Amino acid sequence: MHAAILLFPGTNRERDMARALEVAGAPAPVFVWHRETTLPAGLDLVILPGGFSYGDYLRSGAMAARSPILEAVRRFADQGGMVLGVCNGFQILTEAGLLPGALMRNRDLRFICRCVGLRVERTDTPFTTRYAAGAVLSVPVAHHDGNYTADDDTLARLEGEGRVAFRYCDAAGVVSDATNPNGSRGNIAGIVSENRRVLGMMPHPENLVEPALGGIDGRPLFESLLEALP
Amino acid sequence: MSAAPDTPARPQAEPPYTDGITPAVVAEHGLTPDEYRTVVAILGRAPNRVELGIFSVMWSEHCSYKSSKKWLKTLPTTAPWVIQGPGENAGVIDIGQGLAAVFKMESHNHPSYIEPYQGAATGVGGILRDVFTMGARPVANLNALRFGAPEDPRTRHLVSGVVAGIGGYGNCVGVPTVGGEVNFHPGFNGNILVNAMTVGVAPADRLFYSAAAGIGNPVVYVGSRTGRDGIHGATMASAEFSADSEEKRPTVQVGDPFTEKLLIEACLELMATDAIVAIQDMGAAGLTSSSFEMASKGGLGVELDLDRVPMRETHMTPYELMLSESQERMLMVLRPGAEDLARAVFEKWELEFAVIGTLTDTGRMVLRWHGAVVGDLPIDPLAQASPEYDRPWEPTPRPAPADQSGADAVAWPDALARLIGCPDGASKRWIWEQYDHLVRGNTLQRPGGDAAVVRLEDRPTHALALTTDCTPRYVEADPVMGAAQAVAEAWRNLTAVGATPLALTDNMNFGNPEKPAIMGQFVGACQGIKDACLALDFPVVSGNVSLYNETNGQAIPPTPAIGGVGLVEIARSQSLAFKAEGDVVFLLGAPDEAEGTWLDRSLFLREILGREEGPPPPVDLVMERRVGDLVRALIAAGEVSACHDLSDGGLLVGVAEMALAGGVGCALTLGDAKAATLFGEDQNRYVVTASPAKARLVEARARAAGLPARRIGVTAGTALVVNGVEGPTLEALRAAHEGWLPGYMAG
Amino acid sequence: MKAKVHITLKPGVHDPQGRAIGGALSHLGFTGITGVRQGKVIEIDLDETDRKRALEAVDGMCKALLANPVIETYAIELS
Amino acid sequence: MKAKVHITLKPGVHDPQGRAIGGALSHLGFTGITGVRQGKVIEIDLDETDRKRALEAVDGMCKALLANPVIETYAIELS
Ligand SMILES: Nc1ncnc2c1ncn2[C@@H]1O[C@H](COP(=O)(O)OP(=O)(O)O)[C@@H](O)[C@H]1O
Ligand SMILES: [Mg+2]
Repeated sequence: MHAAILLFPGTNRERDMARALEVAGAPAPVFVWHRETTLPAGLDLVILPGGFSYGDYLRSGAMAARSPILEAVRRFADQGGMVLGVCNGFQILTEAGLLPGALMRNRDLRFICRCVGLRVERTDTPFTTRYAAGAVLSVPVAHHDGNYTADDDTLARLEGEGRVAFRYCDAAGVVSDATNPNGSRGNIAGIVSENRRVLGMMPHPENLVEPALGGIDGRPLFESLLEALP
Repeated sequence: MSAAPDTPARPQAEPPYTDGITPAVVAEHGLTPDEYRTVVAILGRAPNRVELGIFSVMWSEHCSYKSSKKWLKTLPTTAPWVIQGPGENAGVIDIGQGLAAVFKMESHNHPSYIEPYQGAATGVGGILRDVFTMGARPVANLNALRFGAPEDPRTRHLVSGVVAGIGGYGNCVGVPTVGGEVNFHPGFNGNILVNAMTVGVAPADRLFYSAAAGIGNPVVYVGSRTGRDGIHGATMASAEFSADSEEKRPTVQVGDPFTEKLLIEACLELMATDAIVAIQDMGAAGLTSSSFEMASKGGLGVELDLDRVPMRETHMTPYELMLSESQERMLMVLRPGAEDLARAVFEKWELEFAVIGTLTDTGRMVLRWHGAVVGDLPIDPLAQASPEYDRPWEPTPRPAPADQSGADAVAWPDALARLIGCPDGASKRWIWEQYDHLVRGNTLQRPGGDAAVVRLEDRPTHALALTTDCTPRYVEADPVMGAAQAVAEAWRNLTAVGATPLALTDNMNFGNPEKPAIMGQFVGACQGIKDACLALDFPVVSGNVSLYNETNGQAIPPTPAIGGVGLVEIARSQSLAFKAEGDVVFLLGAPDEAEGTWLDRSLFLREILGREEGPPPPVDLVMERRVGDLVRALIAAGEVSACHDLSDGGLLVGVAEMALAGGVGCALTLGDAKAATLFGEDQNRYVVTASPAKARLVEARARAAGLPARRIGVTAGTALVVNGVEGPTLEALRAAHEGWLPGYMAG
Repeated sequence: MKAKVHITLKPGVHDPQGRAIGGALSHLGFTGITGVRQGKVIEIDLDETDRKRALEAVDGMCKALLANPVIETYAIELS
Repeated sequence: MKAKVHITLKPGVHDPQGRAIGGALSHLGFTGITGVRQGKVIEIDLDETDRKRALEAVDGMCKALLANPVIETYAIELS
């Protein structure tokens, strides 16, 4: 597996992501600066990690989505390349139009950092094969703008095509307004592209890959990637 | 070096004035008539406005420590593992394998009262800069907060703004905020305290200091542009609040965490080369104090071309440029010829970079504006003549014992539920969930425990243990004992996770030192800190003093906040949560006569009986150390399954916290169920649990240490039971503990 | 020339900030409020002195960065 | 009645957002920009039909919540 982690000014979870790959047994990723116009050759995974690119000023992810490297990411995705965007990475992917919808300010307007319940909606994406169908995870979120929104048509299409990857739920897997930490429509925590090779998600699987950190519920995501991209 | 005219002469009758300066202007600058005479004597002439402004900030309480210096010097600051004590931007200790921990705590009290979001945010920004200036990557933030009474109409707004500001800044720069403490008390109604602490890690052989070196070397400005932010912030931070100061709002500084994040990365990138000779952040008093300190520490002079300073606004004056407190700026001395390398790094990170001056051998600070000299001051005499006062002080009278009548009339289950749900006893989850406490992926113990535990990236078998502590009600009653208690509690919190406490930073928050009673509190607190540091081998390596925390003559309760740092081997650490049913519960360090005895000044006395009376619990520092050493040995040997120190609320509150964290109840068998036994705040006590198989090992180790290990119960069920009487369920306790703060903030 | 770009959420897009402000206002005792929406204004100082060219330029900025067409609409005002 | 509250940073108050937007625009190739500031607009729908009373009410809201007098100024527009 050849992975690249993109760096924007204000990215801050790039090391966490690199360590998660390492813990899962993947080779060390390369880091790519946002001003680059091409991706390294032979890549099979591009990761947009969490952070506050450009301080989240104007709109989260807006300025990063217009950086030169995003054109290269778009071409890479068009050719079937795999892309993972977590938190700010998800925001950048929606701002760049690589995934539909938008991430708005959390419903109660406060930043939230805590473990949330997450139901795995699909295990037939290259990001989730190592999870059991319907598995309920406990994974941290750490965001101010994680409130997923899309218009009704887009939402209907996402649901109809089975492109919701993760939903916020309780420990028993029940999805309800009470288990929605940020007001996201449909309790959506993560979605995939039409070809299921681009995943955007707000929670941080990379922060829960070692027992010492409080759990390993995030690890199967990276193991799935390793399986898909041997 | 100092020429004859610079030698301070004896004060004259009426000093000369120039440049429109009058005695009123001098007073506005916070200088006394005597201090102004000294200025004139040092210069051999009247100062112009720029020079007056410089003296004013350099001699402000905030920069000169003129009231506190004499006493701060008495604090113990050395140990074999101390690399750098007080005097640099932050303290530095050796944490093994070539690594150093760099840390400091700093207040942003007045700005946070005026504009809570920006005040707190820029406080975090400032303390981060103190740490990465030394070459350390910041790895953790903590914060110690004191607010007024919940009923005070401003409190909710202040809590909300301060917490959002701390989170807004720390989250964006990507440094986890892993711990802190919060108190509410009417004594803080007019003056809240916002103390922020940053901890960084650096290679021990690549630390950066502020002493300038190399005559002719370029002086370089990097970071954000200079605007008119917070001009005279440093003098304001040293002035007492009055009713109309809310009107005279100074230009508030707005934090830019995005730029700070870039500045961290750019500085650390350049620090990996050999380009930097010296570096200093522009904190309070901005360009003035940074350039002055660098030159003064290096015994050199400096010339600055102020017109080259990157400016955000038009028509800025030399006076404004020297005094601006715009954030996210640094001053560096570079090795000759390193300008291009440095410029490339800062341009990559899209930050300002400007060569604004050079080092000289004149011992003077010369300021130019488009070629013309607008200020010329001798550095050494100014630094040396910086006032130092031996202010009169009165010891704090020892309070009479409290009236404890009615203590046993309250049923303990009710008292427990109230204590665990009172403002000081309630969970602060609502606060720390607004802080990203996980970023960087090294947070092994999150907020909610005794000390945060943060893994060292470059020594992954080990972690730093971090805590902040102070109990102002103890310090108010007895500054010496109360301050010693704060140090002991920090030491105890580190011990409770299994760490070896190494050093501390302090943040001394007091009222007006010109009042002998307040000065007496400060002197007493220094004494108490000193006693505890010596007894516990726990030196002070950095700190900050915030005086004049008064409104309309009403001073805050004295609050010497202590930030403690320890080192723990991850495999030999412990947390407070009960791990399983059937574990034996031990109490260590309790007095012989009962599990607990001391109700004076306790949380129980205040919250249940409504009395803030009596002396604080005495800290026996010898016993403190013996018990702590035993606890650490028990944890290291893997003989205990949970550990928690006892503080606010005493034994029963501590046990309840362990039960809530683990989701397992507990049945206690105690000598009696009196208030003093259950809620007394006797010091140096810990509760530990052990599996039945290991319980004897605990007893054996305690016996060998000459300390009793009392078996006080067993973990079981889903409620707390004392001597067969069933108390609240965990569910009820959790509702009380977790409910108060969110409920209050929603109100 | 000075341009003001007014950015508002499209009708139908839920507005957490507006909602929260509305809630807070009614909490403070203000009555008779039937809706609150929050938008942005971005003020841009331009060298350009020609209105038409300025309008074109700012419209380009809106499309390229300032507004997110998925959730927002914009209006430009020149002065 | 509809009120629009325009909230802007006081002159001289640092506006990191505006600066960052300006930087991004110039990266995108837009030239001739000499300054960018970001402000807010809050639109409030009111039951009130009397202009004077509406203005008073909204001014009260600005003072109580909407604007931060330490760093912001506001202007009210009714329609
Ligand atoms: N302002 C805060 N920020 C982050 N964590 C906090 C804050 N206040 C309290 N906490 C956390 O809540 C827990 C309990 O705090 P406290 O009651 O002060 O502990 P102790 O009595 O052990 O010193 C600690 O883990 C502490 O770090
Ligand atoms: Mg503790």
